[in-house]
Amino acid sequence: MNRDTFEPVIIGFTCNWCSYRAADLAGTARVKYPPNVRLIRLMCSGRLDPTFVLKAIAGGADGVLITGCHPGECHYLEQNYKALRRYHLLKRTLAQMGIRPERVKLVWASAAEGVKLAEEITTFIEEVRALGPLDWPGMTGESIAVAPGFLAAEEVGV
Amino acid sequence: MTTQPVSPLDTNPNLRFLERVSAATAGVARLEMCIQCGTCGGSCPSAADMDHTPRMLFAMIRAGLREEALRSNTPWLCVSCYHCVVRCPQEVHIPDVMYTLKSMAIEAKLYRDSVAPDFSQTFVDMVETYGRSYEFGLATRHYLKHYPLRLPGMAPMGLGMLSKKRMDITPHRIEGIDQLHAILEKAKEVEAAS
Amino acid sequence: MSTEEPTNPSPDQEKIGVYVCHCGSNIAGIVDVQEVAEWAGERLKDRGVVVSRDYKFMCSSLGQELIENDIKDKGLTRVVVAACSPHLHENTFRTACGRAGLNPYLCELVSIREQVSWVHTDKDAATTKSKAVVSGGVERVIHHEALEPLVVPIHPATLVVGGGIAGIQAALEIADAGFPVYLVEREPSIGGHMAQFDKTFPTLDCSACILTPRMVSAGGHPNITLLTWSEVTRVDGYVGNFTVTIRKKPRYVNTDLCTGCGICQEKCPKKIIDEVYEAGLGYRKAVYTPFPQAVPRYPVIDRENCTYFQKGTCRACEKFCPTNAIDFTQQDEFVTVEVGNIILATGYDLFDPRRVTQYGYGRLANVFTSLEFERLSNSAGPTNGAIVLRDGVTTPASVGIIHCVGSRDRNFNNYCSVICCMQGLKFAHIVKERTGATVYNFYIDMRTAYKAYDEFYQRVLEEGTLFVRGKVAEVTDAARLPGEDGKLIVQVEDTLASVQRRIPVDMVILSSGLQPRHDAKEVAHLFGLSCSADGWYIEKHPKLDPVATMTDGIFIAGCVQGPKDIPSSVSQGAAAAARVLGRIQQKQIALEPVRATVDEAKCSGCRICNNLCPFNAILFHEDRMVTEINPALCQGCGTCVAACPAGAISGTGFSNEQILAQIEGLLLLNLQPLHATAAD
Amino acid sequence: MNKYLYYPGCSMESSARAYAESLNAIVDQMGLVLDEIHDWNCCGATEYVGISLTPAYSLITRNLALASAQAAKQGNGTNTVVASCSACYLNLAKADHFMQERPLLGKNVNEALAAGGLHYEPGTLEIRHLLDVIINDVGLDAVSAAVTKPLKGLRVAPYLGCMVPRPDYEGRWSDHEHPMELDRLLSALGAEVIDFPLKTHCCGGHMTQISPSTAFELLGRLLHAADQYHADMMVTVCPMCQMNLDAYQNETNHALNTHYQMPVIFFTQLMGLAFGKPATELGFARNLVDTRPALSRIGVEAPAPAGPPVQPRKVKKTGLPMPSMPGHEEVHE
Repeated sequence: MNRDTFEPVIIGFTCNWCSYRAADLAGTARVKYPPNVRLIRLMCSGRLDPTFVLKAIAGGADGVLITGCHPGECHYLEQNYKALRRYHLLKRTLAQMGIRPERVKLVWASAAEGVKLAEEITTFIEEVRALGPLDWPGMTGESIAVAPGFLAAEEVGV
Repeated sequence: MTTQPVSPLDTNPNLRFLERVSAATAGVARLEMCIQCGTCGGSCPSAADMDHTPRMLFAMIRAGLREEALRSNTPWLCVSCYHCVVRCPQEVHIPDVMYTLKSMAIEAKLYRDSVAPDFSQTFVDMVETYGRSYEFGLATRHYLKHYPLRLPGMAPMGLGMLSKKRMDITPHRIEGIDQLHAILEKAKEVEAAS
Repeated sequence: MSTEEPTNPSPDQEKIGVYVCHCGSNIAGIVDVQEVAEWAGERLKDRGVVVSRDYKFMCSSLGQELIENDIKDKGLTRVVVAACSPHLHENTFRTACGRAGLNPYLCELVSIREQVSWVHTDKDAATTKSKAVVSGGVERVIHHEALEPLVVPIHPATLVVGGGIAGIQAALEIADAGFPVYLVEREPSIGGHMAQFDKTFPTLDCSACILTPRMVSAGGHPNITLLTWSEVTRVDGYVGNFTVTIRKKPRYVNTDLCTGCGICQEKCPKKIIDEVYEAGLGYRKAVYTPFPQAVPRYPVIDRENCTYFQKGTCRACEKFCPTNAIDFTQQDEFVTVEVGNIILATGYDLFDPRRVTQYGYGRLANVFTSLEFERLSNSAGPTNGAIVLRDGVTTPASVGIIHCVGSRDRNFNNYCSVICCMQGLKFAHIVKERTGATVYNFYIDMRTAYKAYDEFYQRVLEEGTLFVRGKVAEVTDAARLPGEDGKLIVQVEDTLASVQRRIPVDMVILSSGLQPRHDAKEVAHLFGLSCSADGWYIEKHPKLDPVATMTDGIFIAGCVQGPKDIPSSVSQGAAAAARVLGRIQQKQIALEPVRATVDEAKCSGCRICNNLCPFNAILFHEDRMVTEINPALCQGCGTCVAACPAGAISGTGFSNEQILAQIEGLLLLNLQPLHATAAD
Repeated sequence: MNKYLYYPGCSMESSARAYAESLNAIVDQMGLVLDEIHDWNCCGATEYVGISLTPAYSLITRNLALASAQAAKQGNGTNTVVASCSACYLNLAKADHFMQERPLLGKNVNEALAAGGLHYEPGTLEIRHLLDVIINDVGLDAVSAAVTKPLKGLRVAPYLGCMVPRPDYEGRWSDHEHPMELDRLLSALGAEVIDFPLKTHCCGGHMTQISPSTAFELLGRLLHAADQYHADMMVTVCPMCQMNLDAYQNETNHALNTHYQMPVIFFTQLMGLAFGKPATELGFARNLVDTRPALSRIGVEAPAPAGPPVQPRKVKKTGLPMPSMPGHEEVHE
């Protein structure tokens, strides 16, 4: 794909209590950001199963943005810390799979930070644009089927 | 927050002047954010001698009164004390806008009193020639031109400054003067282009 | 089942209806809604879409009928609405489905307004993204299950935090309706800021005269448990069933014995500046009730300043107490209460004008804050209502009142504090009335928008108060012109005369802005709420739901939600009470059935999930070596679902199937070939 | 041992020689190593910016480019430029700040610098004023420790002028209107510091040259206030302020029909005295307004002033309590 015309596709996971509302706020405040991101609502960043990220990447997303409440502000008390923990594991796994870990990014955004979220989205899109398209021949949904168990197993130790 | 670009469809000349001033100002002027509260006019130490308070000047700029704004002595009386900047509730870069208006007035030859522009120009000439300011040359040239009658009164002070070695008769020229010239020439090109 | 690909039901299994909303021009202005609808009908046919429409306002009754009829006529089994945020209208469309006999949870609302049309400018890109969003919704909805809401009982008791006028109003409304209320106040007495005021605008009725009766009835109300000198330390549970822990700070006064006679306060040798009630302008003792009409009337001993606590000797209060009510041995006491709803009315702090150094507060003796002036002009205040300079005797001959101190100023707070204009007018009137002094009001804009407010402005104009339109630049004691010596000089541009003026006055009053409480953030977190960037608590909807919050069962009233005057605070207190009463009357509430459940057959008993739940909803059966989740405690965050290596835990409403399918849809993997042209 | 890149500015070698000399006299005791930027040029004062933007900022930035190159070459472990002159300090700080705030300016300036084989990456240098360095790096304890001859009995009016505490992009100063840094330093020297209300008000800047009446009015305000407070001298950090207040004091007196004889000196001169340096090494002879009467007071009890100094801020203890002001305890009233 031509780098100049390359428009990255980003899948974004949002927390129902903070970042999804931040996205709503960005909307009501008419803050602008590039259309490359497509958001999915979870109840909590803690709900983020690493499979989701791998699925998105396998499915052709060039980057994945994970958003959640600021540390200490989780609607479910502390689940965003678990998300943080998985995030680090996930980046390692991606590296092992030969994917630039920078393609996955975790940012915190409270329900009041519509502008911040919009800025973060814009920055990330540019970062991924710079990385270029992720074309990874042979990478299919099935080939990552083992990942979550192995991740979770590591998690016990953490 | 930057100045919102005016749509090419918009033929309103007022906005255009506001936009030009903002564009020609160092940093982000935020002129369009002025709420006309008068904090600047209230803070300004030389407001008494100004044709218009800074606030009023900004209103004029918004109204597109280009000539009136550039003819105003207000920018020339700005003493760069920055009281208005730190107090402005809208963080308008007031003194920098004043600098912009001065340069625009000089360019358009719209200033009424030549003392200030001449002083600036003389100062700059000295700097461009030597790379350092040259107070003796500056003072003599400036006073001869604009305050010949003030000279006698100034003499004791001038002599005092000389005798106390607070003013040199000969200028000090920097080594890299050619380099400086090259830089300034280029800078003027760039400025003209933008 | 995170290890499996979503099984795509064959089209004939599901009949899906897609509805794309124009929202007037809000969406249609940027997104080609018609094309999106047509595209969905065409390209998603083989995914089960049997009907796809666009309509001006889907949320209108006609829009809803459209869906209902299709469900009935076309036998839809799933519905996808592409419109605004689910936080706004999810319920609307679920209810519509319900009316037509379709399980409400088989409806999916995807946002193409907040997340597309309002944030993007490129029409083609926005349209393309909308297609992807719809496609994601379609794939997701296929995996929705018919659910029944979790019905939980609503505990009839209510917790009101904050004993200012808003909290008192809310408490009284609920208590009068016959339901129990716990009213928690941090200070020794309820009353809040209103108890400090002298007069209230625009009617000028005496603040105490209208407030104290309310305080008394709140204090004596059989349904109100008053917990003053107390703070909430812990909140557990959820709407209908909160468990709240409250710390009762030791009063060192046995309230069963104390008669509130006040002898202890007379005898206490320790005098300190009262920074709270007297706004630093008056004194109180180490044992004190903030003011004579305090409710409850029992004093408290302020440990930090009590000679006995600091030096180990004194005990004067104890000696002289006729009923032996003084008890130095009291400790923190923690009480736990069960409530169904919570109302937060924690109020505001005054902006500290020391930060605006050019106004000289703290350096220049005769610069006063608005609260200081309230105390100064209050007949029960430190000067018995005499308006005098800091020397305590001199009556000012001229007074300058400065508006917008710390408000509408990017150096401090961007917002307008709402009350300052009217407060400034009120001060002007009081000063004129009591001293006949010349009064100047320095304002940027006069904001008197409320019933009888502008009339009051007119009245103050008639009384001869002078108005200068200009934000004051500085207040200084550096005299340089005749008549300035020994005065405070207010330097300002009179923007209407376009001239800089120096106006010498004897007294300056700073109409300080309102700020969120210093600990607003911590308190918000304690109750699971979020604050705006300014620090005010965010209401559920700024217009249509101003006293509810995003957290079900928790309401806000008064200045905690934003600067407001007394009438508005009272209205909000009553409004919050009405919302709570409505809830209590329903006796029960239906909760989102978003819960985690364990498929015991799949559970390997690895216990990875066991330590992940902050709500202790996960229990492990040693005997059967399986994990079970208690739906009553589960809050549905899904962390355990994501962690389960066996995929034995599934989260209703947000199952792996649903989310993986949505990802497929968003990436348009569900489309048969040629999808390159469809949306890339 | 604190090492810095040093930008003296033109006045230090002419009108403000006293500043340069007194600074030289104390650097060692302060443990300051000032590595002068080689072949620095004038910052353009407030004149060039009023004529043409890009040239003005290029002129300023040449110094920053030289400084960063010098730092890189010597690898002398500092990226801090210290300026002693207020206008220079502000101009350098401004260039660095605006080149970041307005990338276009940065681009244009570097385009010009390239013509001289130079480049400056905005944000790479830290630009600070001498007083800031003395207060925050050297520290008041070190200063007090070096004091051998406390300035007891000398009533000084601390005068910062405008361009040090404002606009203060980096938030280095305690306040824009009433910063306490200079007050604290002078107290540490043992002087009696007046809570000078016009501490950061304007001296008129170049108005002495282009609109004398305006300048005299502003100078008059400062002298009047200092006189009202019975200051023995005004102490400044700014060559321009010192020049205007000292050299134009006579003209001001003529213009306003006043008779002020207010010595105006640099804070470094007082530091020198307090550190026991002979006045002759500290450039006192260069003042146009005679400093001897004031200096004669040091060490001796000052005779009671004609009238009590105006102290508008005294509050009767019997009156209503004053709000407490953190951090202002050490100020005399």
